[in-house]
Amino acid sequence: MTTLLEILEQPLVLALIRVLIVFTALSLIVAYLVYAERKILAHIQVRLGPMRVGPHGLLQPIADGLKLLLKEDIIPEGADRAVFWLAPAITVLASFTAFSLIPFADNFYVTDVNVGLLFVIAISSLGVLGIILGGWASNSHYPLLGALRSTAQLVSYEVALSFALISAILLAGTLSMNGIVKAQLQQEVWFAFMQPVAFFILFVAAIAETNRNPFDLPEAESELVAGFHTEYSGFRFSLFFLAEYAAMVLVSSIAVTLFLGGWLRPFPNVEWLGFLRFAPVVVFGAAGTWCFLRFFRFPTGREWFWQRLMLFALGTGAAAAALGLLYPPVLVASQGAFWFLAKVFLFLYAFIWFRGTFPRYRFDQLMRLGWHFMIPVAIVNVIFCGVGLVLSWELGWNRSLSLLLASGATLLVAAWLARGRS
Amino acid sequence: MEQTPSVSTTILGADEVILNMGPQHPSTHGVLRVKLKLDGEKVISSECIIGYLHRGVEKIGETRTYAQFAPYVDRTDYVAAVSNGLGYCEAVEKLLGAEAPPRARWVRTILTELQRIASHLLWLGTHALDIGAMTPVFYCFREREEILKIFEKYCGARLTTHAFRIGGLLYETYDGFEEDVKKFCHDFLSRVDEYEELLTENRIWIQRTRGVGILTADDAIAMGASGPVLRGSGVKWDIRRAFPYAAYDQFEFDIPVGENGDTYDRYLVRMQEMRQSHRIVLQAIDSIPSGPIAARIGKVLKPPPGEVYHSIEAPKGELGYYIVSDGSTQPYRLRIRPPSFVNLQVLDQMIRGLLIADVVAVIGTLDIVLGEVDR
Amino acid sequence: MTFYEVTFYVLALVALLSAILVITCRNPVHSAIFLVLTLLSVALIFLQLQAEFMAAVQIIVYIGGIMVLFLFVIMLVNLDVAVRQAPYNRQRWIAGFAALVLLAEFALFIYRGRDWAKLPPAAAEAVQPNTELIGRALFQSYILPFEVASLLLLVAMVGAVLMAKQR
Amino acid sequence: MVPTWHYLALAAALFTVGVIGVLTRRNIIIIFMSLELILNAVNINLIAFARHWGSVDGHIFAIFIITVAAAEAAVGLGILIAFFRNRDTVNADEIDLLKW
Repeated sequence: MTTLLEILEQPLVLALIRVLIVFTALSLIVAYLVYAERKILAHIQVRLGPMRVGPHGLLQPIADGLKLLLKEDIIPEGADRAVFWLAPAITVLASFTAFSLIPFADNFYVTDVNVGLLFVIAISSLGVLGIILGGWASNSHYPLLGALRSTAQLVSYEVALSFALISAILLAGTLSMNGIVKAQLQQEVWFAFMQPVAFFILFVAAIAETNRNPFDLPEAESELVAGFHTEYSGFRFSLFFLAEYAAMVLVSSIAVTLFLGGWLRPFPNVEWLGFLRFAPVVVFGAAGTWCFLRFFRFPTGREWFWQRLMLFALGTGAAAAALGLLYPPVLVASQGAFWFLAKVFLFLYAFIWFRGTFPRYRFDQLMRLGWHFMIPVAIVNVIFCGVGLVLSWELGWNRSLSLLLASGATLLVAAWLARGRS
Repeated sequence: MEQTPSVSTTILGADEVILNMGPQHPSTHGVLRVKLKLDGEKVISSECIIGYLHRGVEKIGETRTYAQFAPYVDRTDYVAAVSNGLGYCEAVEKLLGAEAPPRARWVRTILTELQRIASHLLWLGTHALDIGAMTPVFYCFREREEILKIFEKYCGARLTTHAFRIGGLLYETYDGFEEDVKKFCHDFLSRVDEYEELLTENRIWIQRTRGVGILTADDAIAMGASGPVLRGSGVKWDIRRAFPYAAYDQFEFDIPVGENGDTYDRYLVRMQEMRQSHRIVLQAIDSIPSGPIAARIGKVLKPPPGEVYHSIEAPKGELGYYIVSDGSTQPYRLRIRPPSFVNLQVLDQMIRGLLIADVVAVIGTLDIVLGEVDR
Repeated sequence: MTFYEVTFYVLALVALLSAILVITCRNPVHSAIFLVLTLLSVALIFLQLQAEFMAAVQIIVYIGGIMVLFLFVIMLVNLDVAVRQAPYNRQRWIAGFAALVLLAEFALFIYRGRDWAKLPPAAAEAVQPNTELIGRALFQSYILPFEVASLLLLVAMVGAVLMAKQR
Repeated sequence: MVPTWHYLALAAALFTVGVIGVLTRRNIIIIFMSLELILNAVNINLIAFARHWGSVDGHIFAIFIITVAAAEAAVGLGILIAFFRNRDTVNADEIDLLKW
């Protein structure tokens, strides 16, 4: 006689449950990431953004999703149907599967392999296949050109990205994602402070990897209309879209895990900053208060009834969450995921912010930046990082000092490489 | 449409490839079609195919009376309708031998300069959008909206204004006109600083525009370029200064010029021009003379037989009207010299040897309006 | 049969079937997709053999690198003509026969070695921690071959650039 | 536990499929892909033996084989592109001249 609890404790079932939770949460995060992007961009651009569906457009992602699902499915004449169908699936699969290796909290991850980071890189590199196949299967010139550009860009910046990751691995001494976070806890410092150059390279390469402005050439609508997914519509398009935003979350998660201490709270070893653990309470409390304030200031009347109701429900929910978080065990359990998501959101905000600020590189400029600047600097950084570590191991130098010296030397090389550029 | 050869040969560089850009391409600013001969992504030569928006405006002019034709000119360069109207009205006035009274000339100057700012704002927004900067277009439209509101209050229309009449103005300025303009001017300079903060020092913007689409001063003159395209190449030529019209001889303003004649210089020139327009408007708004707003020219316009050419400095360059009168109520021949049309012909020279992405930037920097190119 | 064993046979079947499809598809893009599938199954078989590092390397280098390169070249080279031509060459029957002889040889040798294969394999923990062991072996016992391999890659890179360069 | 000879059988089958591909197909690209199949079959063998004897030397060999495969693909495809540019074909049996 097996009880329900025993079934739930089977390793396979447990993994399945975690996969389900991660997948659902991720889908929701991605959907609302699109909403956040539209709202933040709108704010930057003195507009309102979505306001109609739900209070402040909160239901807009759901409406968009429904619309995309119900749209007519168009396959262009002469397209390779099977490949056309396969391509978005590959891309989505690649970007979602990689999340199974990300530690969201101390004890919450789908799996923790001893070569975790390598697998994340491996799985996310599969996404390129979807892009190139999608562009080819459309049987049209603009998508093919977009796909070729996209592939060239992704492959080039993957090199710089991987080299940036290597220096974090050197510091941590492990490839396990959770192990890297724990190494940062042990060494009492986020690796971003030990390896600022690598962090910067990772950040830039991550933007290029996700085809975001200023590296959004594959989708440069003023040149290539919409890049590799020009011919895609409806559900298939939404898959590409989903994959793109999931990839954004993924690279942010990798960067956070490797360089910003993953699920650790800021300064995890400083005792007197312990009050920071109440941050989730504050965030939810603030959200609840805002909802109630909006609720009272919302226009009354029949047509606003549902919107007001929703605001009220949201406010109540947030307030209840804040109160629930005051219960110590819940508070402790929520710490990891809260800080992880908060840091990831910081990254995502930067992505959106850049999109509102920068013009776009030209293709040759992008490639030159990648091959003539990013990759050499990344390689030099790895070399100097190794030198710094050896200095501290063999000669007993202060570890932070030698690493900072290494970063300084890298910066000198970078300045030499960047000379004479406008 | 030509059959475009397969992309594969494009990339392997076996042959030259012809690629059609437009007429529905999002960044050809309307219905321009550019036939590009490419080597890989590099442009070997190009050919502009125009006329998709041809409406026969000049021919229509021969079948309308002078006053009836005035609204038509608004529809050539439809983002700078006020300037078109000014050019046409002054040309007919010259033909009639009449002159608008000072108050009318002052108001015309103010509105035309506001229109120049509005046109440049639209150019800046779309140009930046073509190069991938998404935000400036919204900022620009915010200020352009203020200008269009002033137009709407003044004459009831925002885009195709038909603001002026032959011989002067139809409407007296509305109550609070001066306050509105001053309020706009008060904020405007800081707003221009805001745009420049986003773009002028931006490394990506500089990389995308500096050294791209170079036009030498000699070439610019030889090809008949005018306006910011000419001044960006370093030629200090402005019809407002060379042959003053309206009330321009009364105001102080500088003529900004570029040095290298590249896209970045033309950008800087237009930004400076907005500041100078602001300066002119500020001077004019404080000194609007009182008096009549229209000259007495009678209801039926019958200019004496003869011909006249009158040109003004429209936002995009020299906008000229050549009118031949046979003494009847309708022009015998009416010809518009559109700045966009003439400026467009330097495109081929500017984009040779550049990449496709640069073509988009260069089309943007020429600031063409297809309504004016095709008429 | 345990879950662990079932995965191997499923993966082996997938790898073999898609390998056959690789060499029978007319369209090279389809071949490439099936090759990706084969390589992916092989990577998972590596994983099942406790070779995590090799599995990751297989995916990164083969699928993320070599296959993307293949697809890139397929798209650069205009294959419309090639797809319509006969896919097999004149020697196909002789070649098929020779391959069958080869398969027979393999079968013979595996059959002969069946006693040896019955020896109990080493404990799964012997090759763990995988990455660390590989790293030590690669940078201590095999440092010279490793450096030679890097030289090979350099030469290959220069050669490829020279070959593909226009004129 | 899957017996080691099952891995060898799989490798042998993949190897044969690869050989058939190399010998019978006309398209050079597919011939290259078949070569990758052959190399992969060898890798399976190496890794299976490495597991069998509990040593990572097989992994090291597999790494070198992957290196060679990468180099081969890069050079081979480079030659292919050069060839296609000059002769406009990718058929192996049309490459029968020592010069062009």
